[in-house]
Order: sequence, then structure tokens, then C-alpha cells
Amino acid sequence: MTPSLGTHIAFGVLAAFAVLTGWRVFCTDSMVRASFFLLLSFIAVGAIMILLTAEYLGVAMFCMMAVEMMVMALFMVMFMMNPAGLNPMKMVHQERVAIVVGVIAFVVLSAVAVLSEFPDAPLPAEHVPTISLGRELLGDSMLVFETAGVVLLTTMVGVVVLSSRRGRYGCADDGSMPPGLEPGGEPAGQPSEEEGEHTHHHH
Amino acid sequence: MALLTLTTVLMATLGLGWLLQWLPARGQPKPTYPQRAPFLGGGSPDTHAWNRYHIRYYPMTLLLIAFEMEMMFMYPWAVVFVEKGAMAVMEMGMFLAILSVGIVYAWREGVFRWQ
Amino acid sequence: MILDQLILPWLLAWLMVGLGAYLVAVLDRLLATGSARDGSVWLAPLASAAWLMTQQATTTEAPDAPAWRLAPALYLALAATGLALVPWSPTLVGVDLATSLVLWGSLEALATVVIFLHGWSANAHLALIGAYRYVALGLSYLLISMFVLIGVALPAESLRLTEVVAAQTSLWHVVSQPLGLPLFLMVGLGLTFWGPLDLADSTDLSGGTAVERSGPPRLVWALARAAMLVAFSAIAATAFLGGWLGPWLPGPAWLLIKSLAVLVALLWLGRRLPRFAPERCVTLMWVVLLPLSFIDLIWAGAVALWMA
Amino acid sequence: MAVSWQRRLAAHAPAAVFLAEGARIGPLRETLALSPGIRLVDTPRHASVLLVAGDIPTGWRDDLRRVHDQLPAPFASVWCCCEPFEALHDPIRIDTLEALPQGVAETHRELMLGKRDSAPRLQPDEPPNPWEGLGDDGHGGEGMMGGTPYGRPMAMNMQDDLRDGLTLDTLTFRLGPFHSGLPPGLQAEISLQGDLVQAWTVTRKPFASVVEPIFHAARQAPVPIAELELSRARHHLRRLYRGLLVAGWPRLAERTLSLTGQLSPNSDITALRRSLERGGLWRLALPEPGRGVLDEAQVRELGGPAVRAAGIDEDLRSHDAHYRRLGFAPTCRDAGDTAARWRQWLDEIEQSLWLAGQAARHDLKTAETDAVETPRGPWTDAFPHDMSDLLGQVLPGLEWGEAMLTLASLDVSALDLHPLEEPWQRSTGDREGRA
Amino acid sequence: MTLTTLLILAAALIGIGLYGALSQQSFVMLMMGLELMLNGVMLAAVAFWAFSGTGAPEGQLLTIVVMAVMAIEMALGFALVVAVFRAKQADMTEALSELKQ
Repeated sequence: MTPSLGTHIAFGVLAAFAVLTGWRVFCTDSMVRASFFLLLSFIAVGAIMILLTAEYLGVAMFCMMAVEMMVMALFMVMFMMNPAGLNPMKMVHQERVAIVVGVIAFVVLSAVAVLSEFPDAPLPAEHVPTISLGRELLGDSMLVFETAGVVLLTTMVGVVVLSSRRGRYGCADDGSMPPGLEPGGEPAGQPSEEEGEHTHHHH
Repeated sequence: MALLTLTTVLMATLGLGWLLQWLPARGQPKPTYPQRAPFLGGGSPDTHAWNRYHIRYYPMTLLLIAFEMEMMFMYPWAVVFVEKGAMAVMEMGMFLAILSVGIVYAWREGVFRWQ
Repeated sequence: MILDQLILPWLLAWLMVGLGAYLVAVLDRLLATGSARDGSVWLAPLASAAWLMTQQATTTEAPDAPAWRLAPALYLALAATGLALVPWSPTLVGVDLATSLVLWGSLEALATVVIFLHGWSANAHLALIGAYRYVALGLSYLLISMFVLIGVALPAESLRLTEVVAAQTSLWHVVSQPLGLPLFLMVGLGLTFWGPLDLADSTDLSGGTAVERSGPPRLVWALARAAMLVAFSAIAATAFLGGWLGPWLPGPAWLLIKSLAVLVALLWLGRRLPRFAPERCVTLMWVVLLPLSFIDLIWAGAVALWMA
Repeated sequence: MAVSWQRRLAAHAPAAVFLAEGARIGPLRETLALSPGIRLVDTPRHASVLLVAGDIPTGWRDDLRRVHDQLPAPFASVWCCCEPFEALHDPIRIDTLEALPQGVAETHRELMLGKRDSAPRLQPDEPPNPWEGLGDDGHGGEGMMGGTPYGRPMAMNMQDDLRDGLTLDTLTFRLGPFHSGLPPGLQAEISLQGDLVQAWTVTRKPFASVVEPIFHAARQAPVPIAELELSRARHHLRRLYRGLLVAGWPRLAERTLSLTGQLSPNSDITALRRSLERGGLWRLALPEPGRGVLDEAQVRELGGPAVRAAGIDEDLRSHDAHYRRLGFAPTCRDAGDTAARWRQWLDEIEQSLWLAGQAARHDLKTAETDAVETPRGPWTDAFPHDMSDLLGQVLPGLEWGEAMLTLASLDVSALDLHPLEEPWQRSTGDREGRA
Repeated sequence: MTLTTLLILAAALIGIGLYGALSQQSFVMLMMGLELMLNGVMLAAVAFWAFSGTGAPEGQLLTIVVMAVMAIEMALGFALVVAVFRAKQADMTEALSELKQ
């Protein structure tokens, strides 16, 4: 595959966009906005994948990440006191270390990319990525496919057990049903004395 | 090329939509503060509307992520379905079984009822 | 090359957005009772649009400014992108992507994000409730849409819309996969939050996500919503009604007729039903419609193997 | 000034009207809904004309001022039987009902064509709290949650309010008195927890509701039962209309409303009932059974259809000899919840039409004058008084949409003991449907 | 667009993600860092597939598996946050480490 000039330009723009939005994620006050910046970064990377002719992966990335980041934004709203960043805030710790580690990681990885020799074996011309992926999934890598299915089922069950209150694994938090409504009334959360038992269910 | 076309359509329409909003708004007076207060039928709010919001359907959203990932495996499968015949059918059986178990379990646990 | 690959899809999409939105406004009024009340049916949408263009655009006290300005335009852009995917004839295709079916799915997912942003950015109580409520619906119909679209991809052995149409030469999917189109219509109502699934801009929230909108942005939002309805109709006509296929008339004409049929069906449904309660809407999607879409997929698979 | 083609075209658009309902105006909203060239909207942002109808008492005028300032320019306000704000130099007053729809539409046209300037803003252009240049970054905020960023404090709970296992914040605001989903005049302080109503306190009582003049006449002298029952059916149909609008079914709402115009003893609402059932109003749209239940003490105090929806056959008509002669027996539902109250309307409309038919045949008049069952409730020596505090007991725990639909099913305002004066009187009764 | 530039881009994304994952106090923001790192990993996988894998489908497979890992990480991560939050009303990583003691 020999990319044309247009592809090079497109890649440059998308790469800059991906890095910029990726960086904005961590310096935006509004948490919701941060999740959608991350979505933009993912979309840029997805577009680069399409440029690399991995069309299905790129488009799947749009689809998957739109949903994931939507959920991410919802959880931001659920957990953050200041989800819209009306007051600027910086909730970071060990920032120096983190910056240094981040830069080191970047430098080392880029050095590897620049210095090492990779075999130059581009895609065959008549390659159809989606079909080959499908054949692979139903052929040699059947096991991966099956495993993924089972793991995802486990995830579903795990998610339900962990996040749903009426879990069958006991009344993990009986007290929370139904949510209390009187302001300042009896808290509906987990009473503290049952805490040990409660966490036991989840770990 | 297809990507370029898509991007053009997307950006051009985005620009059009933005222009449609921006052009007529140029000469207009800036809304005053009372005008900008959220509409509550004459009532007034104490605070900003953005707050920590209890999204009661959150278990459903987590379930959806797992589900959707599973769907991502299905698209390539659909392409070779007819070609692979019986094996693909078996695959589909397993896939749907997994999903059904997931749904039935989640339903039983009341995930789709908002809490 | 630039002309037919860049400009043409773009113009086609815009033409459909403009004409389609106008048509939606007219048809919806015709379907409503007492439609002749407000003067000419044909002039009224234009007059209302002109009125909105002269109106002052409000803002709120501390909106999320970029999202506040971009959300209506983004929704419009998504609709136009969807329209660009539609094949008009074997040769006249806006964007002939090998994965156009998946891309349509991601447009649906992105639409949820945009509609959420529309309500979120206002920083207003009623708009926020509308936004959160819509996300519950938007995330629920997504799976159904994926299932029925995978169903139409099976016989075509491709995710390309042109090949999906080509696979319907002998029999349209609306016949061979009878559950597909009705399920997909529900998705359409959800995607455009129309009629019974209008959870975003609902009347109990005095207009939901659009409660604080006035003037040109409100016009763009309405335009985008109508355009999305048109885009959805065109995709549904392509996936289930054989797209450009048909005797006597040229392909694009057939597609127009079929899209119109889907559009009318959607608008009619929108007028026939009350707005569903959000919670039951989610349960309905997951517990009733999703299993139905499983059946649709099994059926589609069986038919595809049998026909092959 | 030359008028652009755009504005000339805009003048053809229907006038988008935000209606602020004052006291003692009768079914004006319903009349306007059937008028040509007018479109009623739910938020001032979507309107070009603010129509203030009926008396707005002093305590309510600040709220009205707030709504007035929320309309986007160009806009104008039309005042019907209400004293305009003094700050408006050129208020439009229309005090006859016949001229109202025309006048409102004309106002919109004049605005568009530039013949009339947009109304001035009444409130000073000041943020609710000073913020510019204050606080940490000059945006008014302090620390993480403090201060008044952009003019308002941030929503947060001072006390640690843990519910559902999560820390949940409540959002408190006042809704009304000019919100179309609330009874006119009602303002409530609402605390929302997510989309659940956590607390509902009435801060302004709704204006007394008026019934058609014939019910007042029935307290003076016997009146024809047929007419009385048709009035009752019309009243319930109008309630149903408002409810259906909240339920997001405008097409059927309009159909319901158009029934009021041509109501006769031969009218039939089976088709309407069938559409409601087939569309899935009860299955999919209204709150589930068991939501919005009132207990016996509450319904007894409330009176009217709500009592009978709870299975108590309390109806003054059964004490009336002539009604008994017609074979009247109260129709009841058992559940006493929101859905039952919606069904009760339909039942009572059907019963009223049937009674009207019977009574017309026998040409019967009412026998009692000191005990009249109005659509709002029984009117003897006592009469239905304001029950809006009841909402604080019914609505908490409901989701927002459910709360709105429950609200639509309840008649909590007091009964106005005086019949309407001109011009409103003519809006009620059978002349309403002329449009 | 060469393999090297693609890998540098991937490295940049991983670097930013690592910074985020290490520095953010809030659990949800920490997850954003992880997601961004996985974003870089996926890009690198696709780049290898396109430039030096002779079109072997394993490259694509790897990407899709990473995507699945991401989804699982997110779903389970959030579920855990909810569960922990219920127990402790804590959504900060520091509070979480206290919980272990």
C-alpha cells in the first residue's frame, strides 16, 4: 500500500486532532466535555484506521466509542459534584511524576518505533479486510471468538451483580430500596455495620 | 476517497447549520440576564441546573456496553455467514444463547426497571 | 472526478435535507386533524421558518457554549451524512462504503450523544431531564437496530448498502424478513424522537431539550430532526424495500417513492400513539422488541441459507 | 423602512402564543386552541406573543414579569381583562373575546412587518448574583463548589444525603404559576432527585376554577338535566384535552376538544375511547397501576370524579329524585390511582351523554337546588375548596412525567362560587365550539 | 503516513493516557486515561497489520480484542465504582486505597 499525498495530509490533520483532543481530556474543567473530547480522539483514530483500509474497525470504533463515552459522561454526572466544571478544578495527585512518566513512555515508545526495523509487508492489493476478519473469526480464531462471547457474558453477569441492588446474592443493600425520599431522612445507603459483609459479596 | 467525501458532507453541513444560526443572529440584541434564566413557568431556580444527577438506568447502560461489544463480533460474522453455512449457524446459536441468558438474567434482576 | 465524487453526494444530501424537511412539515400537518386551520399547508412551514429566522436567539445563564452552538448543526450534519450513504441506483451512490451499514449504526449512536448534548448544554432544569431521559431510549434502541441491519446483511454477504439492495432482486427483505421493517420503524421513531418516542422534546417538559431554544438554532434543530427522519426513511427503504429496484421507472424515482412510503408510515405512527413512559419504553425495547429482533435474525439466517 | 421578504413571509406564520392564565377566565386555552392563525406554545422561548388573560393578583405579578422578559425579541404582550404593567408604554388591550384571536394574530403580523416595536424588558439586566471579576478566576466561583459562578450558586447538598447507596444531590426550584402543565396560578417548590420528585410544596395556591354558568343557575332554580349533563361532559372533555396534551398526543387531544363544540345528547365517544385504548394510553403512557393513589380521607375531601375513581359512590345526583327517575347510579372505578382517574373521565362523559339523552326525551329538570354535583365536586352548603396541598402528598416518589400526568388527572383548585362575568361567560357554554 | 509516524502517534496517545491514569484522582477520570492508552494500542495494532503483517487477519483480531477489553474494563470498572461507592461513598483513588487497609 502506497499512500497518496491526500492520505498523508489527512493523516497529519487527524493525528494532530487525536493528540490535541486526547490532551484536552485532562485539562478541561467540565467532566462531560472531557468525555466527549475523548470521543473525538477516538473518532480521529477511527478515521485513521479507515485510511489504513481497516474500514470495519474504524467504523466499529465510532459506534463502540460513541456509546462508551456517552456512558462515561453519564457516570461523570452521577459521581462528580461539579460535572459541568462551573468552578474550575484540578483533581490531580503526583502530577509531576505523572508528567515525567508520560513523557518517558512517549520517548521510549517513539524511539522503539523510529529505531527498530519492522518487516515491510503491506496488505495485498485485493485484500478485503472485513471478509478476512470474518473468516478468521469463524476459522482459526474460533476460540478467541467463543472466549470473547463467554467473557462478555461473564461481564454482563458481573455488571448486574455489582451494580444492581436487587442482586440475588443476598440483599446486598436492602436498606437502599426504595430510595429514601424525605430530605434528611433515613439514609438509604448501606448501613455501616454491614459493610464487611457487603464488600464480601463483590470481591 | 470515500472518507474524504464523508468528511466533506459532514463538515459542509456542520458549517451550513452553524451559518444558519450565526448569520441571522449577528444584529440581534444580546439576551438580558432575566431573559437567560431557565424557564420554569415564572418560577425561579435557586441554583444552576447542572448537578449530580441520579441516573436511575445506569445498570442498563453497563449491560449495553458488553452487549454492543458482542455485536461488534457479529458484523464480520454476517459477511461470511452464507459461505460458512452450518458452522455459522452454530455460531449464531451460541451467540444468541449468550445474549438471551444475559438478557433474561438482567431482566430477572430488574435491570430494566429503573430503580 | 471531484465533481461526481465530492460535490454530487454533497449536493444530493443537501437537496434531500431541504426538500425532505419541507415535505415532513407539510405531511405532518396533513396527517394532523384540523390542518387547514392555519392557512395554506404549503406556505406554513416556510412562513414558520422565516419567523424563526427573524427571532432573537436566546441563550442561558451559563450554557456549555460550544455544545450549545454546535448541537443542532451536528445533528443536521449526522442526518446529511446518513443521506450521503444512500444508494440511488447501482451507479449513483453518494458514498459507497464497504461498511455503510455499520456506519449508519454509528450515526445512530452519535445521534444519541448529540441529542444529549443539546439538552445538557442549556444548563436548564427541564432540558436536562429531557437529555437524560433520551439517553435511556437512545441506548436501548441501538441493539435492535444492529440486529435487524445484520439481518439484511446476511443474504447480501456484505455490509455495503448497494449489495444489500442487489440481494433483494428476487425478493425484498420486507417480505423475506417480515419482522425487520416494523422493528426498524421503532428505531426510526426513537432516532428522531418522534411521536410515541418523543422522550427528548416532550410536552410534559414544555419542550424538553429545546425548551430554552428560540430563533435560528431552533429552526436548525427542527430542520435536523426532519432531515434525520428523511435519512432514516431512505435507509429503511434501501434495506427493506429494495431501494432503487423496480420496473418502468428509473432507480432514483423508485427510491424516492419508497422512502416517501416509509416516511408517511412513520409520521402516521407518530400521530397515532401517545408518548410512552420512559421507563416502560426501556423495558419494552429490551424485553419485547430485542427478543423479537433475535427471532428476526434467526429467521433471516435460515432464509439466507435456504435461498443460497 | 423597507420590509424584507423574509419578514413579510414570517407575517404569514401562525402567531405563537404563550398564554399566562389569570383568575376567572374560563376555558380560554381551549377556545384559542381551536382558533385559526394561533398556535399555543408551552414555553415563552417559542412564542412571539405573550397573552395575559384574566386577573393577575399582586403576588403573582413578579412571576409574570419574569415570564414576560423571557420571550425572545421581537415580541409583544396582549392583555385581556388584566391591568398591563406600567412600564409598558404601548400595551395592547383586548377586552372582548370575539376580537381576541384576531387581535393576537394581528399583533404577530404587526411585529413581523415592523409596524410595532418589540416590547421592552421589564427587569434590569443584572445577574441574580454579582459574579463578574469575583472569586478565584473572576467567574464568581470559589473553590470547588462555592461562590456564585456566572451568577448562581451551584447545586449541592449541604447535608450528606445518601440514598440508593449513592450520594445523591437534590435540585430545588420553583415551578409555575404560568406553566401550562400546572393548574393556573399554582406555584410549587419542587425538589428533584434525578428525575424523581422528592418534595413538592405549594407556594402559591391555584386560582379558583370556574364551571359553566348552568351549574350556578342550578343552585338558584331547577335547570334542564340534559343541558346540565352536556355541560358536565364538556368540562371533562376539556380536562381530557389538557391531559392528552401532557401525554404527548396532540392529534387525539384536538379531536377530543373538537367534540366539545358539537356535543349533543346523541353524541358518542366510543370512537374516542377506542382510539385511546388502541393507542395504548393506559398500557404504555399513563403511570402504572398503583401510582398516584389517593387514600379514602384524601378523596373524600377532594370530591368529584376523584372520589368515584376510588370506588366510593358519592354523587349528589343520586339524591336528586329526577336523576333517580332516569335510573342514575354513580359510576365508579376501584383503584383510585392516576390511571383510574383518567378512565373515570371517560366513564362520566359517557354517563352524562346517556343521562342527557334520557332527560331530553322526558324533558326533565333537576329536582334539587341546594345540592348540585359540579364537575369539580359536590356543592351544597359546603363547596370544593382548595386542595393543592394534597399534591405534596401524592407527587413525591413519582417520576417527572408521571407526576405531570397525575397532576393532569387531579382537580385541586377551589370552586369559584360566582359565575363568570363578561366577556368570559360567552366563552363557556355551547358557543365555544363555534370555531 | 508511514508505520513510524503511526507508531509515534500511538506512543503520544499512550503517553497522554499514562499521564492521565497516574495523575487523576477521580476514578472515572482515571478510566479515561486507561481508555486513551488502549486507543494508542489499537492504533499500533492496526498500523502493524496494515504495514507489516501481509494482511494477516490476526492484526485486526487483536484490535477487536483490545476493543473488547476496553468495553469489559469499562463495564466492570463502573460496576465496581458503584459497588464501592455504595459501601464507602468514595470515588477517589486515594480513598479506595484506604479501603484496602
